[in-house]
Amino acid sequence: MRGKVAIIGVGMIPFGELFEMGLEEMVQQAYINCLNSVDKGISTKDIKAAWFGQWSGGGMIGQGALCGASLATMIGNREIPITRTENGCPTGSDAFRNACLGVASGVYDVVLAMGAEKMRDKPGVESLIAAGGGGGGILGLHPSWMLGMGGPVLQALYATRQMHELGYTMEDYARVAVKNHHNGVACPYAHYRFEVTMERVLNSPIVCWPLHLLDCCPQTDGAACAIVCRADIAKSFTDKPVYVLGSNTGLDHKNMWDKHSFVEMLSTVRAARGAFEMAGIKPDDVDFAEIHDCFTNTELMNLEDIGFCKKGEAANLLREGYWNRDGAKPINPSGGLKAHGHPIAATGIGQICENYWQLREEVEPERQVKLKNGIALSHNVGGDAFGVSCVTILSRSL
Amino acid sequence: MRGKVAIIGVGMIPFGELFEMGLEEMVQQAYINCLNSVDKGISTKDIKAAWFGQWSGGGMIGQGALCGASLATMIGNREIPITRTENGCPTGSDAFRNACLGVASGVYDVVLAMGAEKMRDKPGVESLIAAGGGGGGILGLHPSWMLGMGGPVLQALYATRQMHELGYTMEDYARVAVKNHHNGVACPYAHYRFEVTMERVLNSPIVCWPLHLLDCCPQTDGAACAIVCRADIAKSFTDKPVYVLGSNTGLDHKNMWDKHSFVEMLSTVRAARGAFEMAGIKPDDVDFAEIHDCFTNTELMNLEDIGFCKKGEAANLLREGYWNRDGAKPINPSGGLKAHGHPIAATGIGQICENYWQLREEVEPERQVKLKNGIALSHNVGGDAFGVSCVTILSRSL
Amino acid sequence: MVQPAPASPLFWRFNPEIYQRMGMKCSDCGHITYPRRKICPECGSFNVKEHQLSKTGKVHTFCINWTPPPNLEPPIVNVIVDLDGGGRYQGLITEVANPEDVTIGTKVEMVLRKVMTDRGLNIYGYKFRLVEEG
Amino acid sequence: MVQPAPASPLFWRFNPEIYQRMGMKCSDCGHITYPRRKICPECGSFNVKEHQLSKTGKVHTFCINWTPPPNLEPPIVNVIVDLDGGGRYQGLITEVANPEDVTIGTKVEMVLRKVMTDRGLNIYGYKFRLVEEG
Ligand SMILES: [Zn+2]
Ligand SMILES: [Zn+2]
Repeated sequence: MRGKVAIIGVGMIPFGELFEMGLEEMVQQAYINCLNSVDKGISTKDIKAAWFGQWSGGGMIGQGALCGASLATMIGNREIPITRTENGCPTGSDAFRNACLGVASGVYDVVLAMGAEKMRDKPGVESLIAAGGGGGGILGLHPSWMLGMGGPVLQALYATRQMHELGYTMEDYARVAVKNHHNGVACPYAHYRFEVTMERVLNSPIVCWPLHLLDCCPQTDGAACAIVCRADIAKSFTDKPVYVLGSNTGLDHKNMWDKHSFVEMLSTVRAARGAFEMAGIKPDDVDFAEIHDCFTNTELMNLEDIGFCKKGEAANLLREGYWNRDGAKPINPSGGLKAHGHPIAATGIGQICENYWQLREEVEPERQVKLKNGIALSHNVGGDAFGVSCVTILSRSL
Repeated sequence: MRGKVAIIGVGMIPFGELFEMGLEEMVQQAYINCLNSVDKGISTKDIKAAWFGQWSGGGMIGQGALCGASLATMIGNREIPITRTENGCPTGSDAFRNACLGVASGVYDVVLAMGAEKMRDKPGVESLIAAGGGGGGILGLHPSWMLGMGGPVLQALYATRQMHELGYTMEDYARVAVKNHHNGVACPYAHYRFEVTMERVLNSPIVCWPLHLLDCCPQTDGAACAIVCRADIAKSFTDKPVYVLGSNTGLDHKNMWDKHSFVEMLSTVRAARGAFEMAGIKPDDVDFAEIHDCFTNTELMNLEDIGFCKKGEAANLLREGYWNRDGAKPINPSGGLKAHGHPIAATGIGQICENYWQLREEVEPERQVKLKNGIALSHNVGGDAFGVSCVTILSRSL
Repeated sequence: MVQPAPASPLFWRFNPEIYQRMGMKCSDCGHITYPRRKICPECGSFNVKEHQLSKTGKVHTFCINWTPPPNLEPPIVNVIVDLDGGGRYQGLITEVANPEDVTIGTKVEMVLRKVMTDRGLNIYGYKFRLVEEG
Repeated sequence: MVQPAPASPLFWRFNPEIYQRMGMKCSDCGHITYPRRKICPECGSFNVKEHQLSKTGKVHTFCINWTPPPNLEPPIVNVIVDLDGGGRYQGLITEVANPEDVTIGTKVEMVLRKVMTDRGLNIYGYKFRLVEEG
């Protein structure tokens, strides 16, 4: 894929509790922003195919049966093929990956990847239940096996074991929240734009021990999209295209009880390994990254699984400021899922928007990270038992 | 895409009311059958990526959140990327299209397209309701607009207008059922293997006037898959690969009230036009086809929209035996959705299995169609308001 | 089926669409539809404006549903209506003794009716009633 | 959440899995898991056979859920258990007065309990009880 695909425009809407907007309006505003972002201009007719990342299928709002025609109707373009993809929390970045494959195939020159999710039309608990946290039936399994499961539980089972095997503490987890909230304050697209202190995180209610409420990302509405095209025609749309060096999806067991370890996610390990191989680079070559911090402990695990540091080192490096926005390897300058929000299918493409802007040095000076190689990485992990991960590597040069 | 992609193996399980099998077992049996079908042998490790077509996301059986990891766990291969796609009734054929793009991209040499659906774990009415036929909320719309809608209603609104504009009759519709049930008797994979007479169709209960119960396809469990690879390496797996000449998805409005016509589906028109263009052939070049006869009137509309005859001619040609298995252009030699069954995401790939076997002249002599050009077409239409269609064109030579 | 509760934001957002029959018209291609949106679904134009949908029209196509979802008494008559002044509308016929009175071209008008109940709350919307020809 | 009724085929199919704790073991890689299937999820081998899962084991990891779904009284303790004889099992702790009594390495055993009710029907399955050390 390396050398074949470039991003020429991106669009996002500020994430948040968007009670006044339906899924359609969110998608349309992100799409309009995206078309307008293309430096030398683009028309709807230039887009030859699209991939629509959408996770819940509308379970949250009765929007069942979302499909290609749904996006076609929203963007007013029925002349192109559109596939709806779903792949857990990495749904957006996997839709982006499929869009890149579409371009690399030679069949479509210019395509759209769209991700959107409406999480907040239902109250939090009911919304988590709609998503399958409630127990029986989910995953086609017997309720006896699934009773009382759900996002925070799945992640807390890892967090406990990280504490046991790696010596991590609840303070280490809280420090991730402190860093990412600090970053989010400077991001106008972020859902939560307030600082938190370690005390505040540790004094917030326990959701699922060892995780506090402020260890968890919020439930957020949002939409984000990107236009990708053949690398060799990218300059006709912008003088500053961003190239896709690698885009890979990695998998692991869909059941928790099949996992070989609870301090490592093989889905992330595999996604990263394949993406680095595709890109022909090493973790050290990456300037900064957007990482899937759905829970604070997850960020520490991901940094190790991607290969940014050794297993068990992420918390120490955090204490030393290594992952800070002005540190050696800035992680989640956008605020991450923790502060920027996590509208499932929009999340991964939102990260790509952020990395596009950062690589083009277009964000607020306070938020802008320092570029060395001009290479950025983004990462998601989720799906049944965190069995799906996507890693996307972008570069401002080829 | 033409010239780049070939099918080297397919696998299906007999469709039906498979109460004794879960989704996982259906998928595993289809996969084992598929691996075994590769003439010169293949190992799981040869497969480098997969696309998992799955429509309901498990709404029928509480299997929410099906994703790439689900298929990875089922087939015991977590070393590859897998995307779950959903695109209404064409979900399977659109997953196949994405698999072909994956191969054409040059990133993956050999990939799997899997489609599977569990429709029968819930009783029929409840199952249709689970799928959104129940009214409010579906499609993110107000119940005032959607009350009393559902599959048969949507199609009956077309059937009435076909009768009005084209002079079609309920007898014409019944004749489609008679033909396809006759074909299904000879197909060991078909759900319904019994003949029906025109009288029996017309005397069956009215589901939604003008459609009788025997105008409707059944609700069926099933799974089907295909392995596709680079055309230039296909002969290392089989001496008789089947080549993908064209694979295209066409779209239309997702809301019924936006349609320009109720005797034509622009989704099918667009899917077919693009697929023929990609393949560099005309409708006349096609020897036989598997067509989406979810309801009998739909088959007549599709034949016209694909371009096999002019608008309004399909019923006359049916009376003349033109579409019979031994006619000039055999349509649905497998029995079609009407007799073979319609396990949503398995349906499109099931058609591709049938066309693969027919082109390789491997089916029972009674069911085998006569080949001239060695070119077969398959077609689905569905999704919100029949806004999604897929057309796949296969050939035994390049 | 998962569906939004009557008090959910979706219902609040759609209030003008439902009760004032507020739709949109494309200034470029003339397409009329609902609900309102920023982009014309027909031609992709961003040049769209609010459009008041008419209450009256003629049946474009219909069917008679003998197997409706629970809580609806068969037969129900589903219609697609060509609205006077443009646009099409989807709905149910109400207050018809004989479904055979409905055919293509039949004149109808919208009347506000209870369309369903959910968790004890009534949900209102428009249905179509046959217009007596004078 | 859409879920299968207690009388649905899914429940019938899983009866041996649940009540007899019937799992599978891979003859090639030795992986032990449940439910039974035709292909080993760990290595892809078709060479698998039925395997009787043990009732006893040790806690591999756990968490204490203070915000469980409706109908469960917090706190509930979720565990992943390393079963004696191989394989891991996922479930809930029952009959523990103090959640702090559960930790990594704690010995537990399965006991049949009502795990939920659905439309008036009880659904049974195994939960884990702490084993008194003698
Ligand atoms: Zn327009
Ligand atoms: Zn094994």
